[in-house]
Amino acid sequence: MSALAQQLPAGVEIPEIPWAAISPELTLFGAGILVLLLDTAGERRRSASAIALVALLGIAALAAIPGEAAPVVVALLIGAGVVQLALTLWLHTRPRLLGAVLTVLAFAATIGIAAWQYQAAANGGPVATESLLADMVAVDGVALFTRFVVAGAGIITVLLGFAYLQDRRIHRGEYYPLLLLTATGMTLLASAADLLMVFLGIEILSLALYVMSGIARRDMASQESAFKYLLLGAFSSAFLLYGIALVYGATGTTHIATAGAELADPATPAGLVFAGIALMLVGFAFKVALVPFHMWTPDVYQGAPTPVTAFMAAATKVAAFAAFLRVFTGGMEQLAWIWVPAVSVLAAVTMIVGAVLAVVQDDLKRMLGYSAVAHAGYAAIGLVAVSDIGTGATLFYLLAYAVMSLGSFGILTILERRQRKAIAIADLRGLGQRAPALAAMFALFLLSLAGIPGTVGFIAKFGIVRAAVDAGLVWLAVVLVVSSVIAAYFYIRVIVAMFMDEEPAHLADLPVPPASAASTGVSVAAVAVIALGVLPPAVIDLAERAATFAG
Amino acid sequence: MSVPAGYYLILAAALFSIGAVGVLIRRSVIVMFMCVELMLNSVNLTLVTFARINASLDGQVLAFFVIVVAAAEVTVGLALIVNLFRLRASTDADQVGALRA
Amino acid sequence: MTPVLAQATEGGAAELWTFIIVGAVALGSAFGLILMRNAVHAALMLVLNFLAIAVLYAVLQAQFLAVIQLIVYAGAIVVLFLFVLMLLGVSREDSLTARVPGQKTMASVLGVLLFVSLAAATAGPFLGDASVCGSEEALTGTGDGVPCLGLAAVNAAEGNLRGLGFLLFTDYVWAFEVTAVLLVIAAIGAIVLGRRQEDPSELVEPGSTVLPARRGSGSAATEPGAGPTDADEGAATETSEATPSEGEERT
Amino acid sequence: MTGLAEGAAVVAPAGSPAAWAWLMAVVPLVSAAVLLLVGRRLGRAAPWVAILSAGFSLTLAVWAAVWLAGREAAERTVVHTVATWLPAGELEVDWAVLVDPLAVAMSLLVTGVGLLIHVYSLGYMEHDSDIPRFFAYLNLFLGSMLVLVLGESLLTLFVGWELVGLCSYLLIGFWFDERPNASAAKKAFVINRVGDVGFMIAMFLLFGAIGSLSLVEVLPAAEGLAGGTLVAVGLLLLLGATGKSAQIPLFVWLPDAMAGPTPVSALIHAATMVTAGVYLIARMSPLYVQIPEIGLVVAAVGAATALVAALIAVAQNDIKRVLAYSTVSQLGYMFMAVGVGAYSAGIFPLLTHGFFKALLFLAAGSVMHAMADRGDIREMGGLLRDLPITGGTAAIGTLAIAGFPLTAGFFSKEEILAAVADTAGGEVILAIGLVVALLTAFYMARWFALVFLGPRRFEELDHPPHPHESPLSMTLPLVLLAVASLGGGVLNLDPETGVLAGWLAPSVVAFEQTAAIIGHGLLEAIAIVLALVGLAAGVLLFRAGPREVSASAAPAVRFAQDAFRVDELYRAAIITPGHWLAVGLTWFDERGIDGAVNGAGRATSGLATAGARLQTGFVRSYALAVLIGTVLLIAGLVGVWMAAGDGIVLTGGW
Repeated sequence: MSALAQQLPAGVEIPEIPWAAISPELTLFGAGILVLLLDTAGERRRSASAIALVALLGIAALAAIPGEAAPVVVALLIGAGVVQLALTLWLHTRPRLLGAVLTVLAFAATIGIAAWQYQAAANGGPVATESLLADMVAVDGVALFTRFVVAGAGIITVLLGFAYLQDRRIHRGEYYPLLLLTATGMTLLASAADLLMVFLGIEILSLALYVMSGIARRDMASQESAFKYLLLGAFSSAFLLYGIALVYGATGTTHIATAGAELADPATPAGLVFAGIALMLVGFAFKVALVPFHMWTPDVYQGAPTPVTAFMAAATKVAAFAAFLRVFTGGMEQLAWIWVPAVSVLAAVTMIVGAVLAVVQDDLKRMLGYSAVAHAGYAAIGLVAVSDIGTGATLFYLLAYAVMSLGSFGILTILERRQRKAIAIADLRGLGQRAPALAAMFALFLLSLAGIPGTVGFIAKFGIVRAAVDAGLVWLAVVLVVSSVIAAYFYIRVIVAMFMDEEPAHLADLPVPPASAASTGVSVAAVAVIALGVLPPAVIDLAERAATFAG
Repeated sequence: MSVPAGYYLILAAALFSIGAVGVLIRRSVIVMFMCVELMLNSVNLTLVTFARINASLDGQVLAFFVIVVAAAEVTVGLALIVNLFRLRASTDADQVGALRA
Repeated sequence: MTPVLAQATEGGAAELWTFIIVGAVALGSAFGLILMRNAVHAALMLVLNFLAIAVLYAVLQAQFLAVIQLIVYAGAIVVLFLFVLMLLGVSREDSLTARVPGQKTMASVLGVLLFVSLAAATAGPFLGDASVCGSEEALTGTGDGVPCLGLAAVNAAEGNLRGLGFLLFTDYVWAFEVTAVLLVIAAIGAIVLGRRQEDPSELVEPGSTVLPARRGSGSAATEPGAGPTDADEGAATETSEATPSEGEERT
Repeated sequence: MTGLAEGAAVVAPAGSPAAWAWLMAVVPLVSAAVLLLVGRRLGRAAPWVAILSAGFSLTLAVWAAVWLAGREAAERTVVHTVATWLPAGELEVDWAVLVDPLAVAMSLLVTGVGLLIHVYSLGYMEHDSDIPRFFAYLNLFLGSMLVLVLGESLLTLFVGWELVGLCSYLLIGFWFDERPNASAAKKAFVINRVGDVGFMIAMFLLFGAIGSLSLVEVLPAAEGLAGGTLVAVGLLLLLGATGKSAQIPLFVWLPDAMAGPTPVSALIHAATMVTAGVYLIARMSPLYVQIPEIGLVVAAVGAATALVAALIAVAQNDIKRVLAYSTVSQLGYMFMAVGVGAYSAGIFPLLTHGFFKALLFLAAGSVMHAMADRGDIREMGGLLRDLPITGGTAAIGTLAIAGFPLTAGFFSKEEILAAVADTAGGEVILAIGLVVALLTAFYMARWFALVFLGPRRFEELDHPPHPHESPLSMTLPLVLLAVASLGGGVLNLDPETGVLAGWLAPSVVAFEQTAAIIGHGLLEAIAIVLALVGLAAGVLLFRAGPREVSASAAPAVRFAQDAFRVDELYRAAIITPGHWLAVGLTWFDERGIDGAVNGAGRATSGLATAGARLQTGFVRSYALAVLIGTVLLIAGLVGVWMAAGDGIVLTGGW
């Protein structure tokens, strides 16, 4: 190492690798590769697993050299390796189950690490911020909070998908690695301190999601959704990239905080500033689905396999918003006067259009897709508030939305298994009689999405409204309220179908959905909806303290 | 007489706009993808120009990453198109429109 | 690198002529790309465009990128495009008429608007003689027409390649590592979507249960041995593609 | 001014009923959850769980009332914080209860009537297949209503506000085998949400202006608010109140809500939930006292509603719809009272109306029970003989609502009229009030005569029912409510010195009355005469049975029968355009980008284009939208920059 350093020209420094800070990404990525390897190893899974264990030991030996936390890291790695070997020995004839279990463990480990970092970073106050790895990685509240949500959503997604994928004969070995890799992309995006990392994060998470949307190769709907998502995603990321290029041109850097400060300098050419902001906005607005960049959302949500849709709705949104927040609220705070009006208008239009269009949908996934559009508009209000309160409100909103959407899409996976087709509102008639628990939970999620008090949806909306009022954006709060009244109509429509319509004969013949892993996942979401709705202080506190950006 | 940097930027903007228009007017999904590649390339040209303007190599590094991303995107995109073609026997974007209200 | 290009990088009249010729080629090939009806021709136009851009890279003191552009884009990506075109056998004439009339007009108008705004925004500050390469002095107007070196000094110090290398493995090391994820995904994606035949035994867990389609139709679990076929894959969503070519003939 | 208006709240002493008041709401909520989860396993015990929890709440409410009565008037505003709900920087919202005279009065009504209706349902729902769910909803409602009444912050109040709407929706749709119920339920929910918008926005405005949502902080601060904010908040709260209390323009849901089970109509749509709007305005009295002109708007809304609903009620033939419109009309009366700032005069009929309207509904339920669920009063008649208890108590209810001297309704109505008479500018409202008094007596007498007097018309039906008196569980509540309807007047025999007025004094701020349009004694006499005339006319005209409508009056009667066609009006004015807006937007969103493009060419391309436009879901259209958005965004940012003027210095080539 020192020999290498001597060859470096003056002024070139090799950055220190902060293993602890990037360990969630490493965990997810490593688990992804491991699951992929174990799957492709075929009959030789046991030996492959043993090799992986040896490799882990090697890495552990490497990690043992530097740093104070080395013993912890080494112990964790060795422990993980042993667990993985034991699992392989036990489950080597059931590769999908092995993959699913390892995936859940990896997500759980990510939550654990994030909680540990959170603990280390915050002792009751705001989460401390760090900019690491040559200012590429931001370890701050927004990043840590996003890791929680993404990993939690990952666990529930695995639960939702197992039986569903099995039924549709699309339970492919690559599914779990892709899930882990897209989650890697999300955590990377959320902790990006540099516009380049933002771009790479978006690309990683999107690329994996494109493939996951199209994982049902024989299903035209799935292929179509993947195709639309990919083409439009590539199209919009070209705009984002152009915006990044202009920011680089104007400031000579892509580091978010530095570039943000430079952009606000009056000496910076105005044209570059405006075009750069506008083009980056296009990229982010596309990812979080603000009107008029939302059009892919209903199609992709409808066509993709439902567990994938659930993950997309829950996790992608939070990761994309985390980056959105970091770049705009965090980095370009001083330029708020330029972009706040634009984003406010986008948010307002999004809220109304999303809610209005959802009213006329019959396919439930499509309806929830439009509803996702409306919710993106709500969450964006916290962004334009440009304050810690607003950031906290958006983060909490995204957590709430993740729970609600995982729950409602989870119900749809269960119903789709039962009926073996896409679910329209008419297919829900009489469900309240046939499967009361399921219908009650679905009603709960829908009421929460509608923002009825007692559920997390209400608390989240209230936080947003409070941020808006605080920032003097009362008109946005009013639009939000109007939009949620329109939205109540279509959510209620579903509930009416479930509880107040007679069950048609062809539905009565179907079997009652059995309890499965998916029901567990949905129940967890349901409990969270109530618990966070009635006594949310701890989590709100978490979100508010997470409203910090690494400079 | 040498060339003001702005000329390169104008050329890049032109290529970007042409690419964007191409995505909108072509029906063959493969050509649409090519147009997206053109857009990415024009961004690269912008980055490289700015690298010279700012007298720093960072722009070139960024362009390098963009090339990697573009390659990865093309791989997945073409695999998807091949599979789509197997289902539909067509590469016409206007024939992929079953998902709608 | 040809002597012409090497000279061009020094600035001066050679650079102007290079820019005019190569720029014209780039523009022309770009228009060709979006207007050629034959997809293979379009791909060839794309190669031409990439070559032109590679030349411009060289002029802009990005020698390494120029080479990469040739190898990766012209050499690999476009070949991939052509390969797929040949594989699918769709080299026949492609219609430019949209399903929906007006798309072309609208697209063109928007394209012009986009170009005007982008060009004005980006090029504005860099058009004067002083901003030949937009150095710090040129931007602030202090360095009255001083011949600008741009990256020359940087490239001279370490060489373009070495300089990039140092950057990649120091400041950008994390980004560089992260591209690994991207490439892995690309590989998986190509395999998942491109693989022709599934091995049926891989698809369903032994001993797992599958819901019967109707309550009345026999026992709840299918026998583990009953090999599910690939054809079943789409069964769950058959309805969504019930009438695949509805209205396709109307164009 | 004392009490809440000055923010003089004291913390509840440990062990006092105020410190336990939160259980009043929580126990029924928990019981509801238990019934929903394991109700079916409880079997016949399930209703008793619900009844016991309602009884518990009533006991607690009585204890709280007694305890509060024993304290100094200035110390009767007690707050108890249970837990932190939203810890959010400078705004902290707690789960806290506010125990003050107004809240206690309301909770006595809610728990008292609630308990009686629980008991009544025991008999009424006997044969239903899903009793536990019904009682769970009833308990849920009771708990939510208490959250509304006891909530210490506007947000808690709003939680209750929304939850009672939800319960109402669940209970209206309880019998969902019939389509009208489902659509009535949906209507109730959506219209209530419209009203809630007003509430929510008012809440934001108050929060924005005062920085708190706690009633103890908001109400005293109302004095310092800017005039514009005050007016906006006042009107928005009024909108919220009209939604919940079924006033113009949002009253259309209530008559349809009668599709639900009768005990529900009695509990929710007559006695308790619909009074939430009145309660809200009374609760916010320190705010309305600043803006008497808005108060007059409230009164005008109430008067208009009272008149319209009374006219409609005259022409209705369904046993419950008559009562429903009568409820709307009576609520209008209460709005008149709170509008002119006579809060005790507003709360008083709220209580008495709770008694006699619950009584009338339960009696109607008892009649329907006996008539095998028939509801057309033209097919009834002479039922007094078969249902003596029901008929007798219904007679008391009818007299009370008509304002027959010395009944509870008499005193409450007199107070309202007197209060209006003392208000400057109240002449028209007063006149309407008198007309409504006449109409009320008339349509209630008609209702009673058609149901209980005259020939037994139902014997000529195809399958004549065999009426018999209802079981004790149903008649007992009737008798108790009848006693309350007769004697409820003692609560406030005199508007100034009555028990209720004194009791409520710490909670509400009355307007200063400035005018005297007419002497109180004369007014009283006129009202009595009107009531008697109305009653007599109703009974005499309809004792023999339903009357043929003369040809000249037929259109007017039909118009009234159709509830002035307000539903149709709304459909034409709001729902249909809204639907088309949605359809149009969808069209624009999914195919219209193309459609808008070729709007000009559409005329020529004709059908072919129309067909092509239906081919949607094209990725290229979506890309087009992205591009349009991009260009607009750039233009918009430049616009912002232009608008900002010299916010940024131009450099370079610009």
